[in-house]
Amino acid sequence: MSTIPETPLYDRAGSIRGYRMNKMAMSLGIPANREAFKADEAAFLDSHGLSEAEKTAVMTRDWHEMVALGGNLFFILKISAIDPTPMTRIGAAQAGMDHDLFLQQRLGKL
Amino acid sequence: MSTIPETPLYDRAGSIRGYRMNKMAMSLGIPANREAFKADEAAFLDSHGLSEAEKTAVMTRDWHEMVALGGNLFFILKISAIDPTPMTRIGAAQAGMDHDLFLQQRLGKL
Amino acid sequence: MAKIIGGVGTSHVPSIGAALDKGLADTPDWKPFFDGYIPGKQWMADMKPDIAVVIFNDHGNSFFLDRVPTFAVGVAETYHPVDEGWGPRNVPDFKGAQDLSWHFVDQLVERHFDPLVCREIDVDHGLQVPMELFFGHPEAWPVKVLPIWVNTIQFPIPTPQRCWDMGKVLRDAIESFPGDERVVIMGTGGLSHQLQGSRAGFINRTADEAWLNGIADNYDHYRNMTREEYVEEFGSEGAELIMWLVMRAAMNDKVTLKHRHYHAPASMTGAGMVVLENA
Amino acid sequence: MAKIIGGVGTSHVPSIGAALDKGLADTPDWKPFFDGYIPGKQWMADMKPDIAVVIFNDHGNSFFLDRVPTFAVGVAETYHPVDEGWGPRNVPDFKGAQDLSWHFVDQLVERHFDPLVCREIDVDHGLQVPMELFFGHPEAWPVKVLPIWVNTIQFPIPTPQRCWDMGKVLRDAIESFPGDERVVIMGTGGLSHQLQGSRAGFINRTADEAWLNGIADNYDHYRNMTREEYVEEFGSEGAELIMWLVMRAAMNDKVTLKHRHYHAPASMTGAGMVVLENA
Ligand SMILES: [Fe+3]
Ligand SMILES: [Fe+3]
Repeated sequence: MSTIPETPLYDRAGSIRGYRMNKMAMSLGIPANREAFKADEAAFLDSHGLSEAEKTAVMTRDWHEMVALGGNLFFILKISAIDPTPMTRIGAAQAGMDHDLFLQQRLGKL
Repeated sequence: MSTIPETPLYDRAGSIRGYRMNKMAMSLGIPANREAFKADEAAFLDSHGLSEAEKTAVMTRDWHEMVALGGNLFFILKISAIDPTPMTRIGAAQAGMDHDLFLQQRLGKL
Repeated sequence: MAKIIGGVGTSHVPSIGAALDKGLADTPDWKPFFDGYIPGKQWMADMKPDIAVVIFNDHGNSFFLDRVPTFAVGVAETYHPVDEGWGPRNVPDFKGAQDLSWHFVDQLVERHFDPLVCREIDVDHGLQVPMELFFGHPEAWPVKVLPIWVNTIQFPIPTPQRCWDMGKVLRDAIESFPGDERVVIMGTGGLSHQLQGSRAGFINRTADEAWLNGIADNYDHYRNMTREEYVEEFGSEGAELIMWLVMRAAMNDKVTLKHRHYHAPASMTGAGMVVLENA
Repeated sequence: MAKIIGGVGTSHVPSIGAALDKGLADTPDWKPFFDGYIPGKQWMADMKPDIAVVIFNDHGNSFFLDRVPTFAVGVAETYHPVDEGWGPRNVPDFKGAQDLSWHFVDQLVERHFDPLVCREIDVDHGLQVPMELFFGHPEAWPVKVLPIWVNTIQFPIPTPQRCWDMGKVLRDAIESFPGDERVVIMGTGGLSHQLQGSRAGFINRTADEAWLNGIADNYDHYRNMTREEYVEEFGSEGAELIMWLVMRAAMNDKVTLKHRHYHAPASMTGAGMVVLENA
C-alpha cells in the first residue's frame, strides 16, 4: 500500500494480529487494571489471551517487538506509563538505535 | 422541526432530558442488570439517578409517560421484556387508546 | 472480480424472530407472512451467494445514544447475536467477509464517506431476521456477512440521497474486489410503522404497496423524497426504508422484479420483500 | 449569527502537558517552546471568544480500535479530561457548546457527512494541550468547546480534501447559528513526527517551516496532497496536520498571518502554531 519504510499505519494485517495486545494495553487506562497488571503481569496478560511471544515482548518492555507484533504505539504507551519510560527511548528502540545516537541523528539534539 | 404530530424522532430536547432513563433501560441488555432490576426496582432506578417522575413512570410501566419524559422506545422495550408486554399494548398506550380499539382502528385487525 | 447476483429488500421486524422462536410460524396470524417468503428463500438457495451485504439499523442494542454513528461498517471476523433483553436467541454466529469489508471501508473513505469502522460488535434482529427469512435456520450460515449500520434512531438520520450514494460505492467496491465471490445485497427495514408518539400504530398499506411495486423502476421518486416525507408517509420507524435505497443503488438502472410479497400487520408493521436481479 | 473571530493551528504533543504538570516550562528544553506561544495567548485574551471549536484526533484514549470513527462530533454538556494511563491531569472540565454542536451535526448530515455523534465522551491531550497553550490554566475555561475528532490512527484516515470540505460546512454552520457568540477555530496536531516503525524520530524541519509559512496563502498545495504524501513529508503521526485544513477551510480565502512560531524537537515532534484572521 505504500513504499514508506516500516510505517505501521499501513500494516493492516499487523493491526489485526495485534488486536488483543492493543486491547490489553487500552485497558490500562483504568486504574484498577494498572494495579492488576503491576500485581501479576503474567496473569494479567493471560487473562487478555496474549500469546507467549506477545507476553514476552510486553514483560521485557521490548517496544520494537511489541510494534512488530502489531502493537499500536498509542496503546503501547500505556504500558510505558507503568514504569515511566521516556518517549525518546521508545523511539530509539523502534529505530534500532542507541538512545544518544537517536537523539543526535534523528532529533538533532546534543 | 416538523408538523408530524407527536413523533419523538424530532424531539431533541426530550431525548436529552430522557438520557438517564434510556441509559438505565439500555443496561437491561445485560442479564445481571435484569436480575438487579427485578430484585429491587427502586434501588436499581436510584442507582441510575432517575428522577421521581421517571421512577414512577418506569415502576408503573406507564409506556406513554416514559416516552413523554424522553424515553426512546427502543430502549424502553427492554423494560417490557422484564414482565413481557406485547408491543401492541405499548402502541395502544402511546396512542392513548383501548387495546382492542387500537388493534381494530390502527392495525385493521379483528 | 466479485459479482453482485441480486438485491433483496425485506422487513426485519423483531416479532418475526420471536414468532420463529415460539413456533408460531404456522399460526393463522403468521402463516401468510412466512408463506410469502418461500419463493425468496428458494431464489436464494438457487443463487448460492458466498457473501451477504446486509444494510440495517441497530435498535438500541449494539449502539447506545452515547455514540451514534451515521454509518457503521463491520470488519469483524465474527458477529454474535446480541442479547436484546430477552436473553440470547438460538441463532448461529455470523462469519464476517473481512477482506471485502476492509476493501469497502477503503473505498468509502476514498470517496468521502465517513464510516465508523467496527472490529468488535454484535448484531441485533435488524440483521438476524433477514438472514432467517432468506436462509432459514441452518447449523451454520452458508454465507459470510458484511454488515452496514445506518442510523435511523436519532435525528439527524442520513438523507435518502446519501444512502443512494453509498450504494454506488458499495457496487464499485464489490466489482473491484479481487476474487470470484457471489454477493447478494440485502436492504432491510420497514415497511410502514410507527412505534412511539400519539401516531403509534400508523400503517400505510397504500404507500407500502406502491413502494414494493415502485422500488425496481420508480426509484428516482424515492431517492428524491425528503426524510420528513419518509416519516410522514411510512411513519417514524418506517423511515427505515431509506436503507433499501443502498441496495437499489448498487443494482443496475434496469432490474427485474423476481419476487414480491406484502403482509400487514406483522405485529405493528407493514411487512414484506422484493427480490431484484440486474436486467 | 455567530461569528468566526479567527483560526489557530497548533501542536498538541502530550509532553507539553507533562512539562506543564512537572513545572518544566522554564527549563532550557521547554522555555523557547512556551515563549513562542505568548503572543498567541495574548491574541486569544484580546479576542475574547465564547466558543472554541477544537479539531483533533484521539490517541487511543476515548476510542479503541474496536470502533474507529472517521469523524466524530461532541454534543455533550461536559467533557472530562481522560485518564491516559498516568492518572487524571489537574485540568478543569470542558463545558460543551451543545446547541452549536447539534446545529453543526444537523448541517453535516444534511451536507452528506456521516459523523459519529457523541453525547458522553472524555477528551485527551489532543484537546487539552491546545486549550492550555492558548488559555493557560484558569479555574474554569473562559470558552465552551465544540470538539471534532478526526481519525488519524487507523488506515484509512480521511483525505485532506475531505477535511477541507468539513471546514466549509463548519463555517456555514457557525455563520447560520442564531446567536452572537464569538467562535475561534483551533486545528491541532503535528507538526512532523513519527513514533513507530524504523523511521521513528523522523522530523522534517524544512517541511514544517514551509507549512507554517504556507498554510495562510498556499493552502491549495496542502489540500491537494495525498494522504501518502502527508505521511512521507511529515511522518505517519505528522499526517495529523490534515486537521489544520478543517480550520483553514473555515476561514476566508484571504487571511492575515498574525502570529507564527516553530520549535523542534518538542519531545520527538516538530511543534508550533499559527494565528490567522480573516482579511
Ligand atoms: Fe427496524
Ligand atoms: Fe496527536
